[in-house]
Parts: sequence; structure tokens; C-alpha cells
Amino acid sequence: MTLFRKNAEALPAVNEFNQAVKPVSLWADAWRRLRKNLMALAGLFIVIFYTLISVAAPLLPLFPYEEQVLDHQNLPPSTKPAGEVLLHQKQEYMKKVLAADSRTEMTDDEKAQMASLEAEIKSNPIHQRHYYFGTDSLGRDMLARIIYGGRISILIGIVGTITSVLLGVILGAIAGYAGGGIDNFIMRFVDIMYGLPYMLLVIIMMALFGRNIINLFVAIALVSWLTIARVVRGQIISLKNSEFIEAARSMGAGSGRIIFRHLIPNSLGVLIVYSTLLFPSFIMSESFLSFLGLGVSAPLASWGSLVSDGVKTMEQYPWQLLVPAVVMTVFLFAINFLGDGLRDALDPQSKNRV
Amino acid sequence: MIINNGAEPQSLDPALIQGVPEQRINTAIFEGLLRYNPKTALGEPGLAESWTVSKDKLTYTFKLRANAVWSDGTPITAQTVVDSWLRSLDPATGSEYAYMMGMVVKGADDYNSGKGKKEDVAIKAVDDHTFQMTLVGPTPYALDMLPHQAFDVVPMHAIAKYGKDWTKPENFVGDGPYIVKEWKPQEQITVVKNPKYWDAKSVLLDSIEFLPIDDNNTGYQKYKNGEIDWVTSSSIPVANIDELKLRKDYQVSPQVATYYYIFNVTKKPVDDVRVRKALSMALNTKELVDKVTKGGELVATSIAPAMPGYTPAKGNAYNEAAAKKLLAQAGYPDGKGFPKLTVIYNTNDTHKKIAEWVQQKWKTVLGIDVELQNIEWKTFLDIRNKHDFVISRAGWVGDYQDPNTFLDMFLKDSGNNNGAYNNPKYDDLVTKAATQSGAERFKTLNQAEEILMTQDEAVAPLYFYVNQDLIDLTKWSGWYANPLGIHSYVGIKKVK
Amino acid sequence: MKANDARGAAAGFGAAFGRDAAKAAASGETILEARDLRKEFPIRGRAGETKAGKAAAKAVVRAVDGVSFRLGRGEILGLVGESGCGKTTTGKMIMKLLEPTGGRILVDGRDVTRTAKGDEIAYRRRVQMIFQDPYASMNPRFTIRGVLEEPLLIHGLGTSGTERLAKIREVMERVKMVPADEYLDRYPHMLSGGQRQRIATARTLILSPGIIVADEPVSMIDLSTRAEILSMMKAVQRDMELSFLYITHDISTARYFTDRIAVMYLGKIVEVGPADDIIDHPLHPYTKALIAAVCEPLPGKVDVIKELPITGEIPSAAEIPTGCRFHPRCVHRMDRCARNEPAMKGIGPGHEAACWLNEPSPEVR
Amino acid sequence: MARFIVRRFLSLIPTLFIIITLSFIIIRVAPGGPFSSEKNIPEAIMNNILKKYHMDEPFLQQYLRYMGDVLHGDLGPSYRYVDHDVNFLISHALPVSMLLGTISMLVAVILGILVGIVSSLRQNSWVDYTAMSVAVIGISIPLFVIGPVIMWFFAMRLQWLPTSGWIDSRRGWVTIIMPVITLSFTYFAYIARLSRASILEVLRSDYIRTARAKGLKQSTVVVKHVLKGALLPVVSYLGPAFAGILTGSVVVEQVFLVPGVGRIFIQAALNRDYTLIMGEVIVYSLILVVLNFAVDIIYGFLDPRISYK
Amino acid sequence: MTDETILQVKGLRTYFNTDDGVVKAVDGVDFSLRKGETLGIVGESGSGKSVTNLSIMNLIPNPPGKIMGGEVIYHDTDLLKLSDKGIRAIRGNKISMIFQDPMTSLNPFLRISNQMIETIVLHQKLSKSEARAKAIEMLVLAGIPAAEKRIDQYPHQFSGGMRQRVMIAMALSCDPEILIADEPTSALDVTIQAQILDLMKELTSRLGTAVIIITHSLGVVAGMCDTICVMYAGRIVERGSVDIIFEKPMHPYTRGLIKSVPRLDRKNGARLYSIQGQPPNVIDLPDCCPFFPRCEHAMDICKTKYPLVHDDGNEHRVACWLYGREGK
Ligand SMILES: Nc1ncnc2c1ncn2[C@@H]1O[C@H](COP(=O)(O)OP(=O)(O)OP(=O)(O)O)[C@@H](O)[C@H]1O
Ligand SMILES: Nc1ncnc2c1ncn2[C@@H]1O[C@H](COP(=O)(O)OP(=O)(O)OP(=O)(O)O)[C@@H](O)[C@H]1O
Ligand SMILES: [Mg+2]
Ligand SMILES: [Mg+2]
Repeated sequence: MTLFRKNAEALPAVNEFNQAVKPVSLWADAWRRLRKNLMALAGLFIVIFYTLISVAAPLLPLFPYEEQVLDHQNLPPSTKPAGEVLLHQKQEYMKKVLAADSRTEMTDDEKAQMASLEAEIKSNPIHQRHYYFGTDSLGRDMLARIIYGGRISILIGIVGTITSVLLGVILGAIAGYAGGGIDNFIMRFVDIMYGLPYMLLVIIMMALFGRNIINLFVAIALVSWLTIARVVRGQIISLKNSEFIEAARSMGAGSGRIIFRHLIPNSLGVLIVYSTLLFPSFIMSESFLSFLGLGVSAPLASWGSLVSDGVKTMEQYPWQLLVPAVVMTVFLFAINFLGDGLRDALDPQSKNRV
Repeated sequence: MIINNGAEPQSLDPALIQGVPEQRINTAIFEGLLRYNPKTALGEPGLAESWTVSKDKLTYTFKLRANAVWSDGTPITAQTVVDSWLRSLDPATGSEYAYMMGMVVKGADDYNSGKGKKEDVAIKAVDDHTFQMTLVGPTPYALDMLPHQAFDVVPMHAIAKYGKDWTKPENFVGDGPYIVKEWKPQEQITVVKNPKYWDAKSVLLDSIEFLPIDDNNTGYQKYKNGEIDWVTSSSIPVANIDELKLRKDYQVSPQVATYYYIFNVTKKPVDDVRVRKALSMALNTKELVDKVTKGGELVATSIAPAMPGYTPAKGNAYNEAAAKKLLAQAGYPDGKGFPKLTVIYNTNDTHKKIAEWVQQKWKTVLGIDVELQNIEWKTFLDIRNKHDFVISRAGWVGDYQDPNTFLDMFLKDSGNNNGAYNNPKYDDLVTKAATQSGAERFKTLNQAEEILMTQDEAVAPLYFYVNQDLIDLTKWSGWYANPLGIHSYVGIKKVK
Repeated sequence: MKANDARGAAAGFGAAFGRDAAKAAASGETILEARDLRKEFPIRGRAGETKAGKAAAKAVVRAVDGVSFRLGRGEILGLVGESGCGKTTTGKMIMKLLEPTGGRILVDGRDVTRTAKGDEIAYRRRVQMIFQDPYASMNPRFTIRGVLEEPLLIHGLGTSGTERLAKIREVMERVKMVPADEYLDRYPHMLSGGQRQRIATARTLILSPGIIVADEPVSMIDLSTRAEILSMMKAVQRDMELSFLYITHDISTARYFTDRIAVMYLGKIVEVGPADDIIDHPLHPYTKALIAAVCEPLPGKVDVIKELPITGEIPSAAEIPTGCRFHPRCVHRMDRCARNEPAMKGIGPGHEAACWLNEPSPEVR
Repeated sequence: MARFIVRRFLSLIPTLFIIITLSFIIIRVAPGGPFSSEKNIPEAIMNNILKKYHMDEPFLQQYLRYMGDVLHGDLGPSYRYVDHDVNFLISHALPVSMLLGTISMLVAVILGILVGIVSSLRQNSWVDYTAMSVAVIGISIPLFVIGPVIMWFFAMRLQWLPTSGWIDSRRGWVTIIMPVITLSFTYFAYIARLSRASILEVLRSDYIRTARAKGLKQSTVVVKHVLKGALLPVVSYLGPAFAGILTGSVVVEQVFLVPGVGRIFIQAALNRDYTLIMGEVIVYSLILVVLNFAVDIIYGFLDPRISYK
Repeated sequence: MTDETILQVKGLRTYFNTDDGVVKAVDGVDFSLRKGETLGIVGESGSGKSVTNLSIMNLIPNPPGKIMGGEVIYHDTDLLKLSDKGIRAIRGNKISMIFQDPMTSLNPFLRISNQMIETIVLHQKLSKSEARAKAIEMLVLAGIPAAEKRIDQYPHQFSGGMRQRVMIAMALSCDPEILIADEPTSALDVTIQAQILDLMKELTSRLGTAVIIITHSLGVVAGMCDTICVMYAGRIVERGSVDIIFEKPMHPYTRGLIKSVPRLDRKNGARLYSIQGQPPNVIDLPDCCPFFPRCEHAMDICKTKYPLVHDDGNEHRVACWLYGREGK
């Protein structure tokens, strides 16, 4: 705590009652509270973990995410080497074939096939690979694909959230605080943005500016801020009648100060929660934009595309849905609980303060 | 019988439809002079019970059935046929498939494009039951084209009465085995047996429902749950191919359709035929169909699939060593210095998978980097029509069973020549073939294709499509897999 | 230094508010004047919303109904009056938080009823307000440090955090919130009512404005601290030649603290004069009632709640009685009181009252 | 207030006008046209078609013609579904989407607020964590996953419900169950999280303490005293959300074969069905603008301190 | 006033857990209240008066606050041990409370009428319209002019004093057995204050309501109370009947307090008396007399031990070492 003691010498650190006097900084205070919130802390660690993995992905001992081993298609997650899994899978498949044909014996042909497969597995070192998260339909390592997909999805989530929150909060706050003509202007602009056919707008943008990550961010930011602007405006319209805003005005605080120091912090609870809500929606927007051709380009995947691919084979190869979905959901859980924790930590009256 | 028809039909008006889902309904509710044979998908007598062909193979005279009537009882005469055809050619109708008629019927193209007069279209009603048409040339495939909806007969009297609304179920009049009973947009179209159909005795189902299910998985679940009886080819959930292949009710049959990559021959580096060949020959398409698409597709080295009487061009088959050598010759040994290529494809899982496979192959075999770019359909078409690409995925489904349907798109002035292929020799051969017939004609076409494929490698063919249908043939008899994937409903019967 | 820059930058108006005024000494020169201030609030109660009619919907509360007074340099003017008579509203109008319906406000001889944007900040520097409800007027997300630092930041006082902190500590000591560090990082809700009120006072003092509108600044503070804070305020006021508009209902502390007292009743000032004069020789019946109602705890003389020399119900600001607005409750009511409204009339030196009793009238004599 | 409402209402007209005009331009600027297809049609035929739909006219003329038609309530023929006009398609599909949307929204709002209340009252208890986890799942898992999973579970595994389809005489209303569950899940999650956050904010107020001191029941406290102040952000969110849900959700409609507008609208955009897209834009914007207008008015009812001038 | 004790607070301790440590806002408070008795609590601000009363009603925000010990016996039941439902039946009905901050204690989103009627309907089993009449009557009694019109307004449309009167009217509307009034008249001018005090007195004599009144106005205490508790740093340092305390204050703090009363008859310019020094911070207060740094009579023992309670017979108790030693 010495860090925050820099002014302590101005006054005796101990008073008549021998009580230590300990000033703390606001953020240190928030951090301390956050630290006590287990869920939020777990969230924070998960977020950090994901971030680290994403940043360090090229350094990790992963198979290239685009490398296809067509023999290793649709292998389930396993800690065993691919060859063993493959063999097991083939055997299961044969059983199914037999059942479908209502036979009990394999034909010689099939037997030979199995034998050659076994031999191949023994001889080829590629079958010693481990696919802890399984493989996809082209025999690519899901682990690598998920990690690389996470890089892009997390980035999109972050950039999308930041831009939309910035735009939405600023415009919404200005509209709400200024009221009257300005409010009407901004909000009608919002209505217009809502109303325009988004998909075609994106298609035009793509035609004009090509397909690149900046364009992708712009496309996502384009409409993402609209609802948050309305939410913020609503909060601020209500808050601006508070007496403490009157007090701030009487002190000479300008509009900027009132908006950014008073109004926005007081709508922070809802704001934080809303922006954590937005996060997944950006990840999903990416997969929609991918459809139009503006997302990540194959063979790179994103969480959104992995999940949407996984749905199609969910009965046959459930892990192709479950693994990316769980990985993604865990991250989004973390973000949400971290958001809740932050909300609590920054709220001086929250029940969590202990 | 309940059918997963894939998409909401654009229209029921035969003159205005284009797609497969529409065609599937059309087959049930309209019939032209000829109808599709369920087994071969070739023409067989429909409204016309017989026909004669003049010696010069230019004039066809059809004899209409005496008992051919509309579902409201109005008789169908030769004049109806004339009027129907003229209607579809009328520029004001704006029929997209009118060009098919234009390809064969004399004067039709001119009228349709506003250059000629209606009277000059060489079709006429000789008498109430005799219809005659004159062709532009001895196009032997003309008869097989006739069952196509472009040649359908429409109820002119009903159209006159109801105008634009004539396809509404309450106004509907048809001459097919079934008539439209109900049409709930986005929900279903129900057709019921047409008792006035000339072959009504062979119509064994009381009603058919067409469901526009655009989610293939939903369609599959519905099928598994017994809520639908037939999942049609384009609606197969290909991601589940491994599971499908184990099913007894999974029907595969070759189709007159090709999957290929177009090279834009005006763009570097694929303006160099060696590069094109290298790219094409680097692809082990056998592996592609066996391990990636897995639907039983056939490896293609030519653009046109084999058809009765026609042997396609040899093409340049998979050969890694040759591919490498060609690339080196072109100045890019081991892919060094090869400019970055972009392959475009329209957004679709299968296309994506194939593109990813191709990309990997080109990388590992030739050492070149390719970027993949998926594009939304209409933009994709726009780009392709503007020749604004280097390599593009493409597919072509034959409208009729003749190599011409494939080869004429590479004519210099063809609207479908997206790769801007231009070889006068080829053009000459294809035009020449139009004046020939029989084996001679096929030979000319084969020569042309050799130039197109083996010599110039205008496209990299990947495989020939197959029809994949889910229908339990132990429950339904009278359903046959055929090369066009067009199934007439006459004769289909519920067994169990 | 930045502080000076800020003052300089506050342009012409700032100078007018600041130095020019300094020349005119405490000679009784007016630095704040209200002329016939008025404020109406529309009422849209349930009555207005239903069919009761347009007339009801148009009803207004005349919260302030023609208030005029002058505040001299270095003077403390007490504004006492019944609860709901419009004291806070007057204060807020002076603070330009409410737009007056009518009348004018002059500060340093300049009409500030409609100041330009650029002058506003200078004006805020000059005039400050202590709000009646200290809790509601503090941002719940600010710590005490934040609350007190804000005015410094707004007006660019104190270049560094350390400097500002020093100022904050100083002012907290003034309002007896020591040791300051114990409270710096607390939030308003963690303080008791009195502590909050002291912070509210500190927040205005930290700017050392020329004029302070103090809306019941000590009502929730215990007596001994209250005395100390009032003394402190008075000391500061003398040192810095502050002018105070001290809004209160507590006439006994007003006597200690103020130089002059203005008594307000139902949106209007009914009596004004030197504090001692008003309390010792009240002229208006309402003032008399106010003074009489004060109960003082004298040892052995407890347990007395006095009979009030006042009758009837308190009238509503929405329906101000005709004539003298106090007449329905006045024990000296006369006929003319109901008809004509008395004007302020000088009685003693600086002592004015608006009551017919002080004017010989033909009807009476 | 009345003046505000009138003025605000009048401002809807230029808003809609701008939306329609801009969309009209955007739609035509977008690459690809309604009649382009894989098999290129000869130019002559294309010209015929363009002429049929007046698309050969100068842009301005097309625009004026369209606006004239719209003012007469005619949204024109669909370029894709040529047997129908846009009015018919929308009037057929919109009620379906609206029914589904309204039910789902009701479910989402009621459940969302209930869950928001419960978890804010039991903040950081297991109830809260469970509820919020469910909500986070609802937010994180996209509809295109929830839909098939629900279908697989209810229709395939348990065989309780038909897989898909819409209300009809044969199956009755059961077909609406899964679409409603799927569609309301996400909205429920949003509303639950938002209302929890804002209820927490309100719960700490002194006036809630007053309400408790009066001896009011917990539920009365929440319903009467907390909700009014806490609903504001939810209501703000609801405006656009409701407009969105009323005009259909493509995914749910596709998965469960609901004949709603969402599907035709997305198809319209993909097919460049100009008139149908315009119809969509008009219907959606109209609903949106009116709902946002309603939200602004609701603000005034929720918070008496908000005064519109 | 009878001898029947209706409320007994024993050893009440309420602590707040804060980041800086434990705030012992109330640390061992005992007092009892008889039927019809009026008890005044006075004391330095921050001494724990409000917290004491919130604790009685079990309204301490938890966390951070927690009632660490003690009992609040109302008739025979310990309020602190009651179930949620049990305490609800008492709150607002048997014991009602006037809060200190009138602005923030009224719900800004609801009409005054709404907020008042709801309590009356809940506890008095009246119909809506009867309740409304009753509410208006209470507002008139509390001195709100044109009450029947203004009752449908919202809190922000009322002046500070009017809001306080609304709080009072609300608390009195159910004829409670015990009324806890936390600075009920701090925002009111003396004429209305007198009216309100009259009203409370009338209630006491008519229904035997016992009143706990927290105030800084010794005038009010003198006029209203039977007994006075003087609080300092979370404890009661002196308690006795009103006459005794005013006549013979024993604790140095009480003496200082009484000395600092402003007197109307003292001329302007006179200095007000005030106690030197600052009240202590109640976080982790050591065991000592918390008043010692400000006390003229501070002794060594004051710094090391909290004084024992000295009772001088007439129910006059004081916690100060000045007396403790002779007493025991
Ligand atoms: N939520 C809280 N968190 C931390 N400390 C608190 C909290 N609430 C009150 N306190 C502290 O408890 C102590 C007692 O507060 P209380 O409100 O009872 O004082 P009070 O006697 O009513 O004072 P006043 O007369 O000024 O209202 C104060 O020091 C205050 O800072
Ligand atoms: N926003 C408002 N809308 C309607 N009426 C209002 C509003 N603000 C104040 N009033 C009314 O104006 C009158 C004067 O209020 P004001 O707050 O100025 O009184 P005050 O003298 O400060 O009283 P107190 O001593 O009780 O604080 C009151 O009748 C009050 O109800
Ligand atoms: Mg006031
Ligand atoms: Mg208190």
C-alpha cells in the first residue's frame, strides 16, 4: 500500500487513537474489490488465458490450422494418438456397415482394407499425432483451428465492443443530455441507420473498399452502436434530472464534464452489462458477414464459422459443435462475469463491497 | 407424398421459371408436347401422341391427343400450343428461358429479341390436333428439349380471364397430372390429382405437397422423423454424407452436370496455357471425390460428361510430375515467383471445402499460394460476368442431354463465357456441328472439346455431379434415378 | 500559475466579477441584486390529466412571486421563511439552475439573467451554492476526494494532484472533517447526515467564490459542530469579504450569523432589516410568529411548546390569497388586507416591512 | 407534452422518407441485379424483362414512380416471386412473424424480468449464478445452434413435437412451441441481464429502504418501487429489439419452417428483389420508428422527472 | 406514560465492514422505551444515532453492515430474530420511521398519493378511496397546503421541507405504537415545526405512542422529550430525564452541547460556544474514552479504558471516569 501513501507525510499517519490513516486510490480500491469476487476473478484469469494463447498462437506447438490430413477426418477428441483413434473409428464404422447390411462377417475385401490400414498406421509417423480437440471434416486439427479462430473472434469482439461502446455512448449521451433538436437529430439518425438494408450496405462497402479487416470492423461498427446509443440516452435522460447534476452545473462543470464524469459513470452498471452482452453478438456478426464474403477467408476459421459448421454434423460428430461452442461459451462466460464483477467493483454501494 | 423442395418457387408460370424447385412443381402441373420419361429423362409422348420428322430433319409435325383437355375441361388444341409458345417468346412476357426455344425454333430468337415478327416464328397449327414446327437446323436434341418447361403449353383462356393472377390456386387451370390446390407462400404448395389428365390412370398419388425447406438439416430431420418422403437432390445435408452413405434410402445417380474452375484466360498468370494445365493437372480429383465430397461423384477431365453417343474429350488428367514441369516451363519452378492468386467461389459449404482442398493441393504440389474468397451469390455473378476474377468456381447443369449444352457456353460471344475464352477454331467447330447430325455431329463436338479442354485447358474440371436423393424405394415405387434428376410423378406409387 | 491563468482567461466578465468589485469596498455596495424575481411551475397533477379540464391543467405554482433584495459586499443576508415559501427556488434562480419566469438578477451591477456561454464559467466561479440536500447533491460514484477535487479541476485550480490534495485537506479541516484522510476515500453514503453537509459546504468554500448561496447548510449538524462551522464560515467570510445569501428557517442561528435578515412568505419578501432589529422589533405579524415559535431549552423551563400567534391553514402557492398574502392566517387581519397587497415600506434604518399595520390607513383611523 | 408528441410524431415522416430514399439508392448501387442468374440470359431477353418492370427508365423516374405507388399503398410486384406482389407477400407473412414475435417477446420480457428480479434480490447466490449462467448461454449460443439442438431434443429424441412447420388445422398450435423457445431465449437472456443490472442499481436507493420500512412485502417493493425506476434501460433496448423480432428472425423461420417475413426478407436481399427489399425497409422502419416513439413516451411515464419541451 | 416497557434495546452493536476496517457505528447501546414515552437522542453527527434506529428496524444494508450483537425486544419478541414476514407486520404498522434524508427517501418515480396510500391500505385495511382521504388528512395535519391537489404530484415538485412533512405524514398515518423520527424537523421552519411537534404530542397522549426522536435541536428535545440519550462515538454516554440533563449535565460532552445552544436573545456578533477538537473515527477504535482528546478533564485512565457506567440514582446514567470511580 506504500504506493498510495505519497501524500501521507502531509499529516501524521497515526492519530490520537493510534489508528492508522490509509488513503487508497480509486482504482486500487476497485481492484481490491474485484479481487474478492471469485467469479469475476475467475473470469479475469480466463480472459487473460485466452488472450495469452491467442497472442502466442504462432509460437505454440500446434499443427498448422489449414493442414489437411484427409485420413484423419472427423476424429473425436482424444488423448490417444490419431492412428489408434482412426482405427477405432474405422472399426465402429465397419460395425455400422455390417449392421446396415445385416451381415456379421466382413468381406475379404474389407478385411484386407482393415489390415492395410493397420499396417499403414504402424508405418506412417503422421498417425502418431494427437488431436486433443478432434479433427474436422478435412482432417484438420480442431485445436489449432479453434485457437486461430479465437484470435480473430476475440479481436472482433474487442474492436466491435470498443467502437460501438465509444460511438454509442458518446452519441447517446450527447443526445440524452442535450435534448431538444440535437437529441432529435441524433436519434433520427439512429432510426435511419436501423432502417437501411444492412446487408446491401455491407455488400456495397465490400464492392467499394474490398475485403479487409478494417472493412470488417467498419461493417460491424456500423450498426452495432445503435441500440447502445438508445440505452445510454434513456439512462441519461433520466439521470440528468438528478440533483447532483444540478450541483455539478452550479459548480461550473461543462457539458462534457457532466456527461463523462457524472452521467456516464452513473449509468456504468447497465453500460458494462450491455457491452458484455454485445460481445457475443459481434462474434456472430462476423459469421454472418463471412457469408457475404467479408469475414475471415478460408481456410482460416472463426469461432462463429466453427460453430455453424459444427451444427450441421452435430448428431454424427457432436464434438465438432461442442468443442468450439464450449470454448467460446467459456470465454463469453468469463467476459460476462468479469463485466458483472467490474460493475460491482465500480459501484460504491454494491452489496459486494466487503 | 411430401417433398422437400428446397426453396419457395419463384412462380408457377412455366414461362417465368428457371430453377430446379420450380421445375419440380412444373413437372407435376404442366405438360408440353412431350413429357419426361421417368427412367431416362428423355422425351416421351405427352400431349402429342405421335410425331413425324421431315427428311431434312427441320420440320416436326405433332399429332395431339384427342382427349387432351385442361383441368377445367377446355380442350387443348394445336392453336393453344402455338399461342403458348408465342406467349413465352413475346418480349413483353420477359421469359428467361425463351432462349431455349430460340435455339431451336426458326424465327423464335428474332421475335423474342424484338428483331423479328411474331408471324415469322415457324410454328403453326395445321388443324386442331396437328402442330408443326420448323427448326433452325437439324438439331437432334430438339425432341429431348421439348419436355422442358420452356415448351410447356399454358391455358391461354385462363390467362386471358385472370391475367397476372392465373396461377393462384383458385384460378388455376393446368394440363399436368396434378393441379394446384393450395399455395401457402413459404409454407407449402399442395397439388392434387388431375382427373382430366389424359393419362390419369397412371397417376397413383392423390396429392403431393412441396415444402420449401431452405434449411437442409431441418429437411433431413423431418425426413428422419417421417414427416417428409423425399429429400431432393439439392437439399441433401452433404455434411452428413458419412451417415447418409450408410442409409438404404440414399439414392445416387450420375447427373448431366459438371463442377469446374474457370480460368479467366485474359488475366495473368492463367493466360498462359501451361499454367492452366499445371494447375489442373496438380489436382488429384480422385482424392477429391473419394475423400472430400464423398457423394459418389465422378472424376472429370472434360467439361461435358459422357452422354449416349458422345465420348467426351480426353482432357489432361491428374499428373503431378507433368504439372510441376509445366509450371517450371511457364517460368515458375516450384512455384517461385508465382503471383498471388485469388480463387473466388460463392458462399457454400461444399464449395468452401473443395476450395480449401484445391488450395492445399496447389500449395503442396506446386508450391503456390492461393487466396480463397467467398462471395455472396449475386455479387459473385456480377464479378464473373464482368470477368473480374482470375479463377472462379463454376458449375453447369445441362438443360438437356447433349454436349452442346456445355460446349456452347465457350463460344466467343456466349453470354456465359465468363472466362473470356476465345478460340476461332473452336467456335467454327461448334457452329459447324449445329448443321450436322448423328455421330458426325458428335465427332465434331468432340474435336471442339479436345481443343477446349485438352489443348487449351479453358477450365479445370473437377467432377461430374451426381443426383443425391433420399427416398425410400421400398415405400415408393415408380421413382427412378435419372441423369437430369427430373422425376415425373406419373407412376409413382406408395407401396407401404 | 495555472490558477491565475484560469482567472485571467475568464475574460472580461471574470474581471468584472473579480477585481473591479474589489475596489468598491464593503461600503454597502450591492454586489447581488434580485429585482422582482418570479418563478412559476406548471402543475400537471392527476387532475390535469383526466377530464377535469384544461383550466386545471394550466394551473401553476407561483413558487417565487416577485422577490427583490440586495446583497452587499461582505454581507450576510439571511433569507428565512416558512418551508415551501420559495427560498430554494430563489437560490436556484440566482445559481442559474432555473430560468426565472420574470424579473432580473444583477451581479456586480451586471444583468446576468441571460449570461453568454463564455461568461458562465466565470460566473460560477463567482457565485456558489450549498445545496439543501447534501446527499442528493453529491455524485454517488465520487469519493469525497472526487467531490472536492471536481471544482478545482473545473476551474483549473491547483496544477498538480498534490497541490489539489493539499487544498482539499485544508478545506476539510475548515469544516472539521479531520483527519481528512479518513474520509477522502469514502463515498457519500458512508457518511452521516451531518458529515455530508460539511462536505457540501467544503465543496463551495474550496473555490473561494465571492458570493455563496447557502441553502440550510447546517440543519443536520449537531449543535456544537454547527457553532464551529458557522464561526468558521463567518471567519472565512470576513477574511475573504464573501457575501452570503444564507437560506434558513432557524432564526436563532440566523441572529448569530447574519447581518441582515429578509423574511419571506409565500414567494415574497415581507420584511427585511438588520438581524438584531428584525428579531428584537419584528414588524410583520409573520416575523413575530416566527420568533415567538422558537422554543429555547432553558434549564428548568423545558416542556413548553408555545401558542403560536398564527391561525388557519397554510395557503398553497398555487392559490396565493388576494391582498396581503398573509391575511388568512394573520391575527391582526383587517378588511383592507384582503383587498390590497401592502408594499414594502421603510420603517427604521434599513428596516422595511410589507404590512398595513405599519401604515396608517383611513379605514383604521 | 402534447406539443412534444405532435412534433416528435411529425419528425417520423422525414425520417421514413430519408430511409426510403437512401434505401432505394443503396439497393440499386449494390452489385448484381434481380435478374442475373448463373445461366446468363441473352441481352435481348434481359431488356424485355427490364422493360416489363420499368427498370429501363432513368433512375429518377423509377424513384418517382415508386414513391407514387408507395403513397397509394402499392409496394409493387415482387421481382423474384413473380406471381405475387409485395403487398401480398408481406401481408401474408407479416402476421405470422408478428404472432411469433409477440409471443416470444412476451415470454422473454416476462421471464427475463422475473429472472432479473430474482437474481438481483439474491445477488451472488447460487440462484443468481445459475440464472445468469443460463442467460449467458442464451447470449453466447447463436440461434442457429439453439434451434437445431432444441429440435433434435424435443422432436427427435423425445418425439414430443413435430420437427417444424407452422400452425395449421392438422397439428394445431404445438408447432409454435419450439420457435418461441428458440426465439425468446436470446431476448430473455438480454432482458434478464439488463434488468438484473438496473435493478441492482435501484435496490440500493434510500427510497427502497423507505418502502421496506413501511412493511411492504418484498414482491410489492420490487414490483411497485423498484421496477419503475429499473425498467428504463430494458425499455430502451426493447424498442429496436421488438421491431426486429416483429419483422421476423431468419434463422428461426428457416429452421422451423415458419412462413414469416424474416425468410423472404433475407431472400429478397440475396436475390436483389428490389421491390421486396423496399417493402421490407418500409415495414421494418415503420415499426421501428413507431416503437422508438412509443419508448420515448414510455420514458415519460416511467420517470416523472423527464420532461419534454 | 405508563410503566409498561414496550421496547428494550440491549447491547446493540452494529458494525460496517469497509475496506479501511470495521466501522463500529453502534457499539453497545442500551435503552428502553415505555409506552407513551418520548425519548430524545442527541449527539455529534456520525455518532451512530441513525444507525441505531435503522438497526431497531432491522434495515441496515447487509453487507456491508451487520448487527453484531444485542437484542431489540419489542414487547416480548426480539426484532432482530424475527422472520422476514414477522418483521414486516411490525414495520410501518407498529413501528414506523421518519428518515433523515427526505429527498432520497421518497420514491421519485411514484406520486406522493401512491406512496402514502399504499401504507395505509396495507396496515389499516381501508379501501383505496378511504385511504386517500386519510392520506390527505394526514398531509393537511402535517401542514401541506392544498393537500388534495398536491398529493398527486411527485416528490421532486415539493420543497425540501414539504418532503419532510410528507415523510412525517406517512409515518403517522398508521397510528404506530412506536415512532422513530430521525431529524424530523431539520428542514422545517419553527412555525411548522411547532405544528408537527404538536401533532406528535397529540399522538402520544391519544394513543400512547412512544417516540424516539433524533434531533440536533435541543429546543425540540426540551419541548418534547421525557428522557434524553446523549450519544458519542457509537455509545450512549449519558442518559436521564430531560429536566435532569438540562439542569445537571454530567458528561463533559453533554455540558459542551448544552452550552453551544444558540440563544435568540443573544445579540449578533456574540461567539457561539463550541467543543474544541474533532469527533473520533469509529474505525477500529481502541478501548478508551473516545471523548478524551477533546475533554478538559481528561485523565490517564481515559486513554486506556472505556469508562464504566455510573448511575446516580434517578435513572441518570453517565459513562465517564469523572464519576465512575466514586460510584463503584
Ligand atoms: N454504509 C456505511 N458504510 C460505512 N460506514 C457507515 C455506513 N453508514 C454509516 N456509516 C458510518 O457510521 C457512523 C454513524 O452514522 P450515523 O448515520 O448513525 O450517524 P448519525 O449519528 O445519524 O449522524 P448525523 O447526525 O450526522 O446524521 C458514521 O461515522 C458513518 O460514517
Ligand atoms: N419542479 C417543481 N415543480 C413544481 N413545483 C415545484 C417545483 N420545485 C418547487 N416547487 C414548488 O415551489 C414551492 C417553493 O419551493 P422551494 O423549494 O423554493 O421552497 P423552500 O422555500 O426552499 O422550502 P423548504 O424550506 O421546505 O426547502 C413549493 O410549493 C414547491 O412545491
Ligand atoms: Mg428549500
Ligand atoms: Mg443521522
